[in-house]
This record gives sequence, structure tokens and C-alpha cells, in this order.
Amino acid sequence: MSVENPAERYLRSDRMPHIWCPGCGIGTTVNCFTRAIDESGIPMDRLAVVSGIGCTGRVAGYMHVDSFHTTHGRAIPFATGLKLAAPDMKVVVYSGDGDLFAIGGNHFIHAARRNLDMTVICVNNLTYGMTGGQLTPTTPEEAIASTSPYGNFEHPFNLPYLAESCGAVYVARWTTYHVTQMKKAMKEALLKKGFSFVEVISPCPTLYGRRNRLGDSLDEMKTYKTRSVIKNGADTKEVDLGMTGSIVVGKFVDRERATYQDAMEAFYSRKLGNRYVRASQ
Amino acid sequence: MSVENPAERYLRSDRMPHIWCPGCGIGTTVNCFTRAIDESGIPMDRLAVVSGIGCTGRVAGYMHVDSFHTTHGRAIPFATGLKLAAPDMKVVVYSGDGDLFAIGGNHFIHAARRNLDMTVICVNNLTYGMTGGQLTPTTPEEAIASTSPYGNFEHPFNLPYLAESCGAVYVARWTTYHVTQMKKAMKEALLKKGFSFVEVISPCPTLYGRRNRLGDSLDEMKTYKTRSVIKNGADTKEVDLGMTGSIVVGKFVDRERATYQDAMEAFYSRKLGNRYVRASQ
Amino acid sequence: MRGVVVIHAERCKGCALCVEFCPTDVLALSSSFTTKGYHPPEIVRPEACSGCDLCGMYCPDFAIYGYRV
Amino acid sequence: MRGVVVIHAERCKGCALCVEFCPTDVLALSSSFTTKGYHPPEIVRPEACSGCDLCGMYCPDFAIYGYRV
Amino acid sequence: MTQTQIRIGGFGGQGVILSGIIIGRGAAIHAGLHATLIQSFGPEARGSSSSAELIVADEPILYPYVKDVDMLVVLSQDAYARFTPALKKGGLLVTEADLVSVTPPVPEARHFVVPATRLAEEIGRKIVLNIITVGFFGAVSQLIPLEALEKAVKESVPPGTLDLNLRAFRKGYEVGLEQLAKVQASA
Amino acid sequence: MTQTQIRIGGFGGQGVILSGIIIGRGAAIHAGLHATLIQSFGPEARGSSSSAELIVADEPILYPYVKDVDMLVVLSQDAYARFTPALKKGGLLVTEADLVSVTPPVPEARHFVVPATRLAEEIGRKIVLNIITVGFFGAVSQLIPLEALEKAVKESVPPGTLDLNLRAFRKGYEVGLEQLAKVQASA
Amino acid sequence: MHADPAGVLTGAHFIDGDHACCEGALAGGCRFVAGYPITPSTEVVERIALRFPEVGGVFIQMEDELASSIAIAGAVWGGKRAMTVTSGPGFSLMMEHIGFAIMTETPCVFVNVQRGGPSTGLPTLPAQADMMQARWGSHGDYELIAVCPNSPQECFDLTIKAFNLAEQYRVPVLVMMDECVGHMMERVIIPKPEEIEIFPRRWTNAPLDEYLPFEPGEDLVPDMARAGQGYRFHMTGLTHDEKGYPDMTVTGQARLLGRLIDKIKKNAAALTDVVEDQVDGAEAVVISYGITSRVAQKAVQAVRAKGRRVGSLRLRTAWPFPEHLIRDLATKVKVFIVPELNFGQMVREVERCAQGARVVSVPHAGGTVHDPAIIVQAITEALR
Amino acid sequence: MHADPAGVLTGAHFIDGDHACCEGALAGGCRFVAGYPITPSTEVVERIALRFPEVGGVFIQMEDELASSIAIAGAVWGGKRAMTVTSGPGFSLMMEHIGFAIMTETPCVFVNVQRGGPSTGLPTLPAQADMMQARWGSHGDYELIAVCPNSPQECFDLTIKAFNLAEQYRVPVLVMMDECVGHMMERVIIPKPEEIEIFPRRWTNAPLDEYLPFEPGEDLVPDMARAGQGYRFHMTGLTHDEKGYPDMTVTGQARLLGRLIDKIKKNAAALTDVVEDQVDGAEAVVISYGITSRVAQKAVQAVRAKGRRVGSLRLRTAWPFPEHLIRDLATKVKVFIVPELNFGQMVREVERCAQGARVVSVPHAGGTVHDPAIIVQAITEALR
Ligand SMILES: Cc1ncc(C[n+]2csc(CCOP(=O)(O)OP(=O)(O)O)c2C)c(N)n1
Ligand SMILES: Cc1ncc(C[n+]2csc(CCOP(=O)(O)OP(=O)(O)O)c2C)c(N)n1
Ligand code: SF4
Ligand code: SF4
Ligand code: SF4
Ligand code: SF4
Ligand code: SF4
Ligand code: SF4
Ligand SMILES: [Mg+2]
Ligand SMILES: [Mg+2]
Repeated sequence: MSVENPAERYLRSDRMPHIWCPGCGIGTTVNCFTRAIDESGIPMDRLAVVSGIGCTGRVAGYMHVDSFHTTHGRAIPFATGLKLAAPDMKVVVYSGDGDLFAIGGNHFIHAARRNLDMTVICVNNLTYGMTGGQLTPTTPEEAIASTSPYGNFEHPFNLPYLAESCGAVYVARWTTYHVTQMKKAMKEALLKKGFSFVEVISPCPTLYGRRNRLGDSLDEMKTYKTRSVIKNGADTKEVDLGMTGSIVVGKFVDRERATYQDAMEAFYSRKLGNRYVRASQ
Repeated sequence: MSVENPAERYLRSDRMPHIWCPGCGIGTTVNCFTRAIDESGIPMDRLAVVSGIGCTGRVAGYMHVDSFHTTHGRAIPFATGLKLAAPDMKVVVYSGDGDLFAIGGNHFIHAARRNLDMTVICVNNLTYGMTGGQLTPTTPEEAIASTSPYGNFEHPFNLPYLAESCGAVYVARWTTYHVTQMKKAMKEALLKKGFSFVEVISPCPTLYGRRNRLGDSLDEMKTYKTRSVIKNGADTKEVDLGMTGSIVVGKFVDRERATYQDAMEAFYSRKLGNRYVRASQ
Repeated sequence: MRGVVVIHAERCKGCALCVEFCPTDVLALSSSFTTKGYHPPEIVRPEACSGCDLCGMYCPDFAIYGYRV
Repeated sequence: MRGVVVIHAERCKGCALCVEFCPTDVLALSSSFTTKGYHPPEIVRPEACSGCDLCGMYCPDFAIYGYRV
Repeated sequence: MTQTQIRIGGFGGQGVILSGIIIGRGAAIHAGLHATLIQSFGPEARGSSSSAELIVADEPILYPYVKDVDMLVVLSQDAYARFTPALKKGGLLVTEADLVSVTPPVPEARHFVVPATRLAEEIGRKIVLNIITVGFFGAVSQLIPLEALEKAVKESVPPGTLDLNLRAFRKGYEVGLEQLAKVQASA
Repeated sequence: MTQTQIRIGGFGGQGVILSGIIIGRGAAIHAGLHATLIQSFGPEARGSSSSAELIVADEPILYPYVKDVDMLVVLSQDAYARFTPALKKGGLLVTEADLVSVTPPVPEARHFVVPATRLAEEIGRKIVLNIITVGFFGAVSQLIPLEALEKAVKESVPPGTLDLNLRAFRKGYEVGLEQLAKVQASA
Repeated sequence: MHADPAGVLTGAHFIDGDHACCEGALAGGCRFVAGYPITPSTEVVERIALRFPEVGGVFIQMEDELASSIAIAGAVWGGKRAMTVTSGPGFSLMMEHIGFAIMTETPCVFVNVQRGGPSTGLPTLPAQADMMQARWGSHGDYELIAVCPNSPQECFDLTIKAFNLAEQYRVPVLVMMDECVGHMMERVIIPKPEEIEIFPRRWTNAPLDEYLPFEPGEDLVPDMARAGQGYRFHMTGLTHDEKGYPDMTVTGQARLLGRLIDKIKKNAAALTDVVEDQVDGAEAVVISYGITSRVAQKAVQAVRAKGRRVGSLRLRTAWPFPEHLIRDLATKVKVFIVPELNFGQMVREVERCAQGARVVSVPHAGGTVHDPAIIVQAITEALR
Repeated sequence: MHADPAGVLTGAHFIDGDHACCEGALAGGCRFVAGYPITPSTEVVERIALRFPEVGGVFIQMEDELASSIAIAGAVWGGKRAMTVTSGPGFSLMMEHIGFAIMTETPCVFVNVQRGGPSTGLPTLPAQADMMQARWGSHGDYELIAVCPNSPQECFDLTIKAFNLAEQYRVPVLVMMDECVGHMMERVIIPKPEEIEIFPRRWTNAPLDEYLPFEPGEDLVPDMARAGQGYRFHMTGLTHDEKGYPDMTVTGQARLLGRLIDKIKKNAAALTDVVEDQVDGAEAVVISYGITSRVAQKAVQAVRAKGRRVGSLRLRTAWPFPEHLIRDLATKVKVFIVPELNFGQMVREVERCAQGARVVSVPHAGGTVHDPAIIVQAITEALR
């Protein structure tokens, strides 16, 4: 008996090989994502993946579902329109740290605030991969990037804290070393109603790793293994990341709050009674 | 003996009367601001006020200091350039809730993250005054606005929490009822090194007040008086605002962290030694 | 310590904040109109003024202020 | 329960993650090259494979997977 | 082509624009005429002055702004000062009795005074001042049939306030007719 | 005008672009010639192939891309396959000894084989493969004076690695000269 | 197809252009609007917010114009007809997403109620100074469609038309209003639903595994799918092939851009929507659009009254510019007179097509409309 | 004034256009750069990040292009010469702030390294398809200056020039590079500091209480103050008067915009920077700019070799378009040939000025440069 690669049916096999560098963590996250979809039981035709621009932004193009490669930073507002127009779809935004939190930061905080029913997966490789390894808002202090050639002196975002403070109902962080936990978090996020956020710390050996002398992908994965501390339910205030020191991972937030759409429908029903006409796809 | 209006020297008297409606809280905040400058001892020629667009955005135009009326949402990045180019200036961003947190949200979170040395004063009247009273990201649930004619079902930002989670070193909230405390907070913010944030809940009787049947400005001020609870040092997580219920006010955050400029200078000095040339105005 | 309050009636838009929040009830809205049609405050208990300038800080129109003498 | 591991060598870019993180040391990097010049993994202890698919989840290139039989 | 240029001015909150809309609607929807209404506003004008420019004509209107005013209705002193200079010789001028003092006077106008504030107080709601004025204007201008205006009032006010507003409208019309009669008698 | 179109191809990490830059710099800065270098890259090419298009001429260069290759240096099989078709008849072809198998052969090329990998191993640092190649190319092409190239090498490598690189460069040049001599002898 | 009765407020209304635009959108089948307030366009979305819950539409006030202008693209691919509404500064922020809609062939409508610029300018006063921006404001090469209403009635009519053209050509269509028509109230007749033609979305009926989302039909326009139908399609703002996959090659670029441009350019004649008035045999022709066309018409009438043969050509579709028409006219008339509320924008197109015929620009800085006398004078001088 | 030696890397360098642009900025006195990475412009800011700490400059990588494009305005008013750098998609996001810089007369430099569009398009390949966007991409009416380098050397030279023109006219100046010149390495000669002319900021020397920040001098350009000098000035993107106070009136608009446009338009001749080659007596003239001008020159040489009299006119300043020059030439030559890496943008300006002379567009979708043979063919056919 032979079994197909479990990732295969979720991929556009005609587009393989993908463009990612050897050992790039993005592929690992996608691999876990395909298994998470599988386990979630969400039918492929009900799933849409939306990406911005970046190495991670190419994920949409490799997923064999309705998939949208939008503009830099705007995956979330595109997904907002998509989700509100097609409420039966499970909409996943899959993008990079720069895309989601530099140029796209405003959309993230507003979507979290509104509790839009979508999952945001951020492959946080601590740099802008696609454009050649510049500083991002998540680059740790001291790290070298092409636009911080002497090292970074900016304080980076603590993404789980930001997500929680804006209202995300599910927040988890893992590294690409934690494949089973990452898969589980992705699955939970997919099944969660409301704005769920999964951050995956991921190697970019070609740029971030090389510039910061972290070795190849495998070396970096080993570092993740030693640096990571699993603290489910940790106070997100305390999960800042540095160049060294521990990487706190785990499921940090899992709470309930009415989604934008549910709040809207309940509200209009209450205010307008049967004058209210629900949107249909 | 006759004494001049203490506000007068800080105002462009040739532009009075201003455009704000009778009872509009913006003028009250400006009045307090003039006294705060006075008490701070910061020379007027060392102070710059930068505003975005909105009723509050007009503040820059009335302040008799170097003053910049920029574009909607972009006061903070303008101020960033100004401050980095003229590090001797005390730069104050004075703008509305919509300007700073709808279109301008990304700049706020990044400036707070970087701990840019500036003071941001937000007149939060819970609506877009200038354009006729639309929903903002701070409009409480249930409130009527011209774009939420049946009431608002979006969850608003909790601004102090957002500011703290991004890294602001000083965070306070008052209402226009709390003139002395507001003045003190503004003064403290002016004298604080780093990214300081003062939120002032303020009446917009013409639009927000009228649509939500809150009476005139005086009525709203009385409500502030009864609804407000002073909790200095409160956990910002707990200071959400609703249509009714308490308005938690006070100084919430006051901490130390290297500013962007200090971090930059220290960093380059360390890395480049005397090859580093400090920027001069 | 005593205070003085100064009213710049032509700037006033009659919101009555100064009247309401003067701690010693120095002020009342006048029945007269400004040229723009607003009722400005008038000083009804000058002797009670402490010059605390609360009216000044409340006034949205820079139309009043107090000072100590 | 036993497992099977399948390698799609032409997709492999030789990062060795599968080799490193296989819990039962089933894999080793081969000394042969793919046409792109990478060393793909080879199965050195087939009998030890549990089919856990950890290699599959780690692989950034969808070049390997395991399953239980 | 006959074209009537109308300006209605007052201060914010008086419902000046709504009165313009009612007259426009009456003309354009119920009287088979053409009407174009433009409201003048700007951020500087917030809460202070407010005015509507209305053109009523028997043919499509091309130029949309009012330049030479045929009929002027003013509900504030400020509006009186600002808008009377553009009133044509022999034009219709309606001023509110309590809010506007006719200084300097406009010698060659056909001048009517609407006691809108007083009538509104009689009716019991100050807010209907503008609807009274519409009625009054309808009568003294004789520009648009009564029924057309009345239909427009019905369509333009919140349903719950319909009775009140219709009373106000009719009262204004009535008083207007009386004054018109007086003037015509004296003419 | 004399113009030489050069293509240098290999895979990412081999320093192919740098070798192009050194030759270009040698020509443009130290040999009184003109040189234009363009690197071909794209997101799809990440980490795999890498190539430089270099034109050296005695007049300003107008068209910047290489179309008909006068001189081709390939350090990977992939580059060999992709770039040999554009090599002009009688053009210069330099292939790396261990990395490129000359199949299919290019009959009418002046073909040289640089044992760069082996020489690099001898020198002790695999990374100087590209500098060896530059030296070798300098010798067999005779396009740019030795001194010019050597100055360019000096300016183009990190100061700490200067000695190493100069050794590599000279080694490559030496081996190139030897081969050139052999060919010329046999011609 | 005819309009969905739910959205059609049949009857005669006395409303302004902003409100009429909203009703046009509703009648045109729009069921998703993302917007961000800005004077003088806000009334459109305010009315949408009021009307949508009763017709099954979704309105969301986004955090900014960047978000609004791409949320509509998301909604379109979710199956809705969608629009956003803005004015100058917001329009400038939408430029990237106009390009994205063009590249991804996302049918959608952008309404720009023009006010005085540049920058914050004159927020409450009219201008027509975003006409060239409408054509050229996004990076890269493209063609699109822009319509110019001159009355509230046309704000209604042309908004419906905009939705139809967007669907027909799979292109963003711009409704270039101005503050004057936007805030001007006039009679607007809304017809019965069955009198309103709707160009439906070009839904594909290809079998699930045969569909190529960017394979053009004969008219160069591909059929469309929406999320959730099982097509599992991909789209990207990168240069792409028929499958929607990135194809970042010189030939890929030439093929894709060539088609995106041709699908509009080759249909320029069909897209031409002008109102001609006594153009045949005219010595001079006044070319105008939007609110200025009404003032111009007044001027034309005045000049005709003095016995001169002056024609008037009004552009209801500004882009694509009716080049063929002007080139043709240029051989027949002496002079074109082009009044606009700007320093001379569309007049440049006229100049381009004039081939030696004289062209007189009648610019205006905006804030109000031309004094008709100025146009009369320009015509008169031009005819001298 | 001459360049500050600290920023001038005198000597001969073999560098690409992006790096040369960075060195031009440094030599041109730029001491503040705010940027956001985007291919193919990123190398400019990467080099800036490396170089600035040693010359007293401040570089900040902002959160997006909106922020970058206004942070530079802040820095300018803080006293610095400032620039931002981007490419197509980022340029689209900067449109609002180009307008803001125009309205507030903020001297600053925007570099756009053009790549294939629209939308994400061809990120790593060249195009010249943002030329019209450069002129028209922001809302409202305005004029600005745009220069077009055709080599790394010119990337250096014209970046200095851009800073000088920005200061002289108090206007944003656009450096319209393309991916090809940006990534092409050639010899770049950086002169000695004392050989580099710097147009200093037009600092006011008015007494503190007499300064009117927007009162123009004779050349229509006002003198400037910076924050902290005690002038306590105000500036706004609203239509404003000489004091910088809002003046939202029809006359205020006409006065301000009239001046902002005239200060460029009236100096169009002075701003014209073209390279003419055998234009006198030519039957045909090829008009080109940027990288295309090199390919065009090759083609021109080929045609001349066949004995035809073909001239070449290269635009180093694209905007303001040298209208007077083309109008004049149009009376002398039979035909203009305009090759560009776009579907025909600057050619429209040529058409506009051609007054009946023939104009042949030689478009190209981009991704590479023209094959010179195509241009040769176009010239040959045009001359037939
Ligand atoms: C408006 C705009 N600005 C900039 C870019 C250039 N750009 C493309 S991807 C990218 C950064 C990507 O970083 P990240 O999101 O972290 O993704 P990664 O490549 O690291 O996965 C940038 C800046 C762009 N495409 N569009
Ligand atoms: C790019 C852009 N979008 C929209 C606007 C319109 N606009 C002007 S002010 C404003 C909202 C102001 O709200 P807020 O900041 O809360 O200030 P307030 O008027 O309430 O004091 C908006 C949306 C604009 N000027 N520019
Ligand atoms: S550049 Fe970095 S993030 Fe991008 S594919 Fe390569 S390793 Fe991955
Ligand atoms: S609209 Fe509201 S916020 Fe604006 S001036 Fe009036 S009261 Fe103040
Ligand atoms: S100064 Fe103080 S006491 Fe005097 S009137 Fe003002 S508020 Fe009252
Ligand atoms: S607070 Fe100011 S505006 Fe209000 S009533 Fe008193 S003086 Fe007048
Ligand atoms: S399936 Fe599990 S046990 Fe088998 S090779 Fe893969 S990782 Fe090892
Ligand atoms: S993890 Fe995948 S790519 Fe890496 S060595 Fe194993 S099979 Fe190859
Ligand atoms: Mg990243
Ligand atoms: Mg507000």
C-alpha cells in the first residue's frame, strides 16, 4: 500500500518546487498547516488563504484552495472584505512579520479589535526576507539587518501582547522546531470563532541567519529547541523576544467574544427586527 | 494691575475666534495645555505642535509656536522626522481619536514601540467631529454615529492599554472635567523623556452629544464628573470605556526606557566609536 | 488671598462651563447677548473669587480667566 | 505499529531537518546529489520508522513524509 | 425660461436647509418645476451661519449657484447683513420678526415679516420655526402651489412630528396669505 | 568601437557576481576602459542560479545587456546549459573543472578549463574559487592588464582576506597563463 | 438581467448627488461598501449605512482608505458587487489598489467626489482636478474607465452604469463626481427595477478542473469565479499567466498588459458616452464634463444667441478618452474650447488629438464653478 | 555653496545606480532619509544606513511608505535636506504626501526606481511606466520637477541636482530611475567637494515678528524658516495665505495654486535639461529618457550609418516637460519617434506639442529594454 504525501492535496503541486531557500522555515509551517487543515475537518472548498507580499506572502500561491496574493500589508483588509462577503468561508491570512506588523500593523490591530472571524498566521523570521533582509518591527535588538548594518537599536513588538491588547481571542506562539504544537495551534485557531493569531518563529537562514552568524537552518532549529520555554497561559506582557534568552512559547490566550459578524447580526436583528435582511453569499 | 489671559501668549490671537462649536471640549484641553506649557518651563521657541486633520487637528493652527497641520493620520510620522532632525525641540502631537487611531493607528503603535521622544495628546470625543460625526475606533458600543445610524456594534480600542502594550512610557487619561489633573498630566508628559500619551475624553456636543441625546456640553461634563473614577496606576487592561459605566481616569503608566534617539546614539557610539558623527540641527 | 476674574465676552459662546465649575459661584450667565447671540457669563459675586483660574481652564473659547492678586 | 517513510528526493534541498528530528534515527543524509546539487536523506534504519510523520512536518520542501501501516 | 433665485439664511440649528429642501422638493417633485438646491457650508461656518441657495425654474437649471437673489428669507441678523446686498431690486424679502432688525433697510424690496418665533411658541415647539417660515414663504411668494408644498412638508419631516409640522406649515401659510392680502390691498 | 560581451554564471554563493564586479572594476577604473555590469536575479532564482552580464568596451556602452556572448565563464552545470547557446562562434569559454562537464560540447569555442575548486582546496579556502577564476580569466582572455585586475581585487575583498585573495588571484592567473601558452604553442 | 427590487427606491426624489450615488449603487446591485469618511463624499456612505441592513448589504467603515480600497476587492472575490467612496486625499491613498484591481481584473467601483486640492486644500468646495490622477495615479501601465456625472440624476444613472461596466470589462470604474454635484439637490427619478439593466457578473461555468481564471474570452475578458465554489483558483498582483500563477517574464508581461490595455482600448468606441449638441457644422466646439458642462452649456446658449455656430460636446465617460471622436471633429472645426475646474487637464487630451486645430483651455482653480461669462468670453475670442 | 566634504566620496567608483544615488544624496547635503524597503530601490537606503552614522545623518526605516514620505517633510522643517526612496507600489502610497509637500512648499526628494507594474507586477525588472504618475499621481492641480538619469553617473549627478532644485523652487523633486540603471554597475566619478555646487536652503533673514512664511519673493518662492528659530510659523496642507493660515476661499485658492504652478511653469525654460544630438537639420528626432535613451542612441547611430539625418533629444528633466522646445522642433522636423518602456506615456506630451507633426510611439511592456532593432525599424519606417 502506498499513501500520498499528506501535504500534497493541499498544495498546488504544479508549482513545486517552491521559491523558498534551502532550510527556510516557511515550508515547515506550511507543512504543519496542511496537517492542521486536515485535522480541523474544514473542507478545502470552504477555506481561503490570503497573503500579502513577502517570502511568506507566497504561501497563498502554493495552497490549493481559493487563494489570494494581495498587496504588501493589506492581506487583512482584503480578508475582511472576503469574509464579510462570503461568511461561510474560513479565511486564513498567512503572511510575514513585516507584511503584517510593519506596513500592515494598523489593519492587524483593527481586525483584532473588531474580532473579525479569521485566523492570522504570522511566519516571524525577524526580517524582511523577500527584499533582502531588512529590519522589521520584530527584529530583536542588536541583530544585524541590511538596514541596520551595525545592529538594531529599535525595540521590537511583542506580538502576542499586541494581539491580546487589541482583542484577539486566540493567541499562540511556537517556533518551527515545535511542529506538533504548531500544528495543534493552527488547528485550534482554524476552529476558533473570532480573531485568532498564531505566531511562528522561523529561520531565514539565507539572510537573517547568515548575517547574524546563526549557522544554517538546522543550527537555528537547535537553538530554538534550547532557547524555548513552553508556558501555556503565560502573561503576554512577559513574552518579549531578544537575540538571546528564552523564547517563551505556548498558547497564551483563548477566550470568547462575539465576532464582528455575529455582533452585527445580533445588533441589527435587535434594532431592526424583521426589517433586517441578512447578507447572503 | 491687570494680567493677561494666561492662554493668550500661547495662542495665535489673530485667529480667534476659533472654529470649534459652543461647548466643544477641544478648547478646554487647549486651555489646560497652555497652562501646562507654562508650568513645564519649556520655552515656546523650543516647542512644536503637530496635528493631523480633524476638529482637534486645528489645534496646531491656533498655537503660537512652530506648528504643523499635516495630513490625516500622519502627524506622528511627521513629528518623527521633525524630532529626529531637530532633537532640541519638544515635539507634541495634538490630534483627534480618529486621526490618531483610525487612519493613524499604525504610526502610533510604531512610535510607541520605538519610544520616540514626543508627547501625544489625543482629544477623544468618541467621534469624527470634522467630517460630521462618524464612527471612530473609540466610539463606545451602542452609540449612534452617522455611519452607525442604528448604533455601534464594534468593540472600541482601550487606548491606554494599547499604548502601554506598544511601549509608551507615560500613559494617562482624564476627561475635560478634570482640568487640573489634565493640566498636570500634560505637564508631566511634556517633561517626560520618551513616548508619552495623554488621552482626554472630551465632549462633541454638536454631533456625538446630540445624536446620543447627551444634552449640551455642560450636561456631558456633569456626566463625566459622576461617571469618572480616579485610579492612578490602574491596570490598563481594565480601563475599557462604554456608553455608560465608569470612566476610569488617572495616570496609569510612568516608567523609564531609552528613547529612540538615545538608544541610537548610545548604540552607534558603542559600535563605531569616534567614527560616529552625531546629527546636529 | 483674593482673585480677579476677567471676561472677554465677545469670544464667549455661552456654554456655561465657567459658571457651573466655579467653586465659589462667582459667575452667572448674563441675560444679555453677545453680537453672535450668545449669553456670556457675568460676575455676580466678585468678592468670592479666589483667582483659581478654574473658569479659565474650563473655558473652551479662551473667553475668561482668573488670577490671584 | 510500524511506519513507512517516503522521500521525494528531487524536491529535497538537503537541509537535514528530517534527519536531525527523526526521533528514531531512521534517516541520514545521502552522499549522492540531486540534480540541483543537494544531498537528500536516505533511509538507513527502515525498521525503526514509526510513521510519526515528524520528518514530514519538518520538511520545508514537501520532500518527505511518514505514515503508519 | 423663468427662473427664480432664492436664498434662505439663518444660523445653524434653525433648520434653514430643511426649509430650502421642502420648497425645492415641492417645486421639483410636486409642482412639475425644476429646482436645484445647494447648501453653503464649510468648516469655518460650523455651528454659526447656515444658508441654502435654491433655484426654481420651468426649465432645467444649468448654473447651480444663486447670484442675483429674487427671493430672500433671513432668520438671523448675520444672514440679513450678508445676503441683502445680493437681493435684486424689487425682490421678495422675508425677515423673521424677532431675530432680524431691518437695519439698514432694503428700500426696493417687497418686504414681509414672518413672526415665526412667536407663532412657534404659540404652537408650543420652537423647532417648527422653519416650517412656519416655509408656509409663510409659500403664501407670500406664490411660487409653488400650496398642495405641492404641503406634500413636500409631509415627506420631509419625521413621521412622529407630522401633525405638529403640518399645523405649523398651515399657520405660516395663513399668516402669509393675510399679509399678502394686506399688501395687495394697499397696492 | 571594440566591445566584449561577457557572461559569468554559476550558483548562488559562489561569488559569481563579485568576480564580474572585479573584472568590471578592473576595466572601468584601472584600465581606462568602459564597463557595464548587470546582475540577473529574481525572486524565483533565490539561492539557485546567479549570473552577471558584463560588457567591456573602449567607448561608452549604450545597450547594457549581453546578447551575443564573446566570453563565457561558467561555474555550474546549470549555467553551462543555459548560457552556452548564446556564445558566439570562436568565443572564449571557461568552465570549472570539477563542477561542469562539457556536455554537450561547444565545438567552435576557445575552451579553457579552470581547476578552481582544486586550486582553492590547495590554498585552503573553498571560498576563493571565484577569485581564482578571475585570475584565470584575466590570463586567458588578455582583456585587461594584470595590474588593473589586481588593483580591482584589492579594492573588492574584505581587508582581512586580502593576502588570501591575492594569492588565489595570482595562482589563477598563473595557471591561466600556462594554459594559454599551451594553446598558443599547439596553434 | 434587471435590478433586484429590494435595492430600488422607485419614484421621484429630491436628493443630492451623494445620496443619488448611494441609490445608484443599491440599484446597481452593490451589496458591499467599505468606506472611510471624507468630505464631501461622506453622505454616500452615511446613506449606505442606513440603507444596507434592510437590503442584505454589508457596510463596514474601515480604518483608512487603504483598507477600504482593498476590502472591496476581497468582497468582490467573495461574490459581491462592491464599491468604495472617497475624495481627493483618500483617492490618493487608493492608488495602489486601483492598480491591484486592474491587475487582478477585479470588477469594482471607486467614487471620488472631487474637492479642491492639492493636499487638504479646500475640503468643502468643488474642483475637477483629479481627472488626470484618475487615469494615471497608480504606478505602471493600464487603462480604466471613468464616468463624470453632471447632476444628481446622473450620479444615480452613472453609478449603475459604473457597476455594469466594471462587471462587463472586469476593471475598476471610477465615478468622478465633484463637490457641487455631490451636494446639489435636484429631482432624481429612480425607475422601476425592471427598467434598470444590470450586467451580471461573468460567472464561469467551466467544469471545476478546467477553469483558468485569467483565460480571456473573445472580448479579452476572462470569466470569473468566487471563493467557495470549488475552483480553488489563485490570483495575484504579480504579472501572471492564465492560471493566475506568477509569470514574471518579459513575454508574460507583454501578454498580460497588452490584453488588460486592449480590452479597454479596443472597446473605446463602445465605451464612448458623450452628449453632442449642435456639433455638426459648428465652428467651435466646447468640450466639457461634470458640473462644468452645465455652466458651459449656459455659455454656449448665450453665444448661439448672438448667432454663432457653437457646438457642445459633453463627456459622460472621460476615460477612455473619446480620441477617435475628437480626432474626427478636429478636421471639421476651427477651435475647441475646454473649460474645467482645474488648471487644464482633459484639455491636454484634446490638444493631443487636435492635430493642429486650435485648442483653448479655460482653466479655473476651483472652489466654485466658472462664471458663465468667462466661458462666453473665451468662446467669443476663440471665434474672432 | 559647495558640498560638505564629509559626505563626498571623491574618486572613481564602480557602483550601481542605487549606490550612486545614495552618494549623490550624501554629496547633495541630504542628512535625513526615511525609507521603507522595496525592490529594486532598497540598495539606496541600505547604503544610506551604512554611511549616515559616519556623516551626521539620520536614517530611519519607517513602518511604511506613508510614514516615510511625510517623515521627510518633518525633517525638512526641522532643518535638514531629506529624501525618501521607493519603487512603484510604494510610490503609489506616497502620492498624498507629494501633494502635501507641494502645498506646503517643502523642499524634498523622492526617488522612484521604476519596476514593472501595475500592482506588484515585475518587482525585479525595469520599466518606465510611472512617468505620468510622477506628474499626475496626487489629487489636485500642481507642477513639480522630475529628472531621469540614464546611468549610474547620472544617478549621482541628478540626485545632487534634485536636491538643489528642490531647495531653489521649494518643491518636491522626483528622481525617476529604473531598475536597469538602478542595478547597473558602471564607473561613477565623484568630484571633489569644492566642485559640487550646492543650492542652499533659502533661509529667511526676516526679523522674528515680520516673517511671513508663505510670502513669495520675486521668483515666486518664499523664504523658509525651520522649527526652533523663534519664528513660530504655521504651515498647513489647507489652502492658505501668506501667513500660512487657512484661507479657504475661491480667491485664496486661485492665488495660492496660481503661484505654486507658476513658480515652476514660468521657469520651464530654465528647468529644461536636455541633451541634443544632431537635432539641427534632422528629418526625424528620437525623443527618449532614462535607460531607453541609451538604447535609442544605439538605434540612432545605426540609422545615421545608413545616411539618414536623425536627431536625438534626451530628456534629463522630464517634468516640467520642455514644451517650448518640442513645439519649436515640431515646425522643423517631419516626425518624432518616442521609445519608452511603457505603453506610451511621455509620447502623449510630444503629441500634444506636435501641432500636426507626426509622432510615432515605440512602446514596450517592460521587463527589459527595447531591442535596438525595433527602434531602428520604427525610425526607418517613420522616415519612409
Ligand atoms: C507597498 C510596498 N512596499 C514595499 C514592498 C516591498 N516588499 C515586498 S515583501 C516586503 C517585506 C516582506 O517581509 P515579511 O512580511 O517579513 O515577509 P518575509 O519575506 O520575511 O517572509 C517588502 C518590504 C512592496 N511590495 N509593496
Ligand atoms: C486621507 C484622508 N481621509 C479622510 C479625511 C477626512 N477627515 C478629516 S478629519 C477626519 C476625522 C477626524 O476625526 P478625529 O481625528 O476624531 O478629530 P475630531 O474632528 O473628532 O476632533 C476625517 C476622516 C482626510 N482629510 N484625509
Ligand atoms: S530569503 Fe529567508 S525567508 Fe525568504 S525564502 Fe530565503 S530563507 Fe526563507
Ligand atoms: S463638531 Fe464636535 S468636535 Fe468638532 S468643533 Fe464641534 S463640538 Fe467640537
Ligand atoms: S478664578 Fe476661580 S473663583 Fe474666580 S471666577 Fe474663576 S473659577 Fe471662580
Ligand atoms: S466657559 Fe467660556 S465660553 Fe463658556 S460661558 Fe464661560 S466664558 Fe463663555
Ligand atoms: S515518519 Fe517519523 S520515524 Fe519515520 S522517518 Fe519520519 S520522523 Fe522518522
Ligand atoms: S527536511 Fe526535506 S528538504 Fe530537508 S533534507 Fe529532509 S527531505 Fe530534504
Ligand atoms: Mg519576515
Ligand atoms: Mg474625534
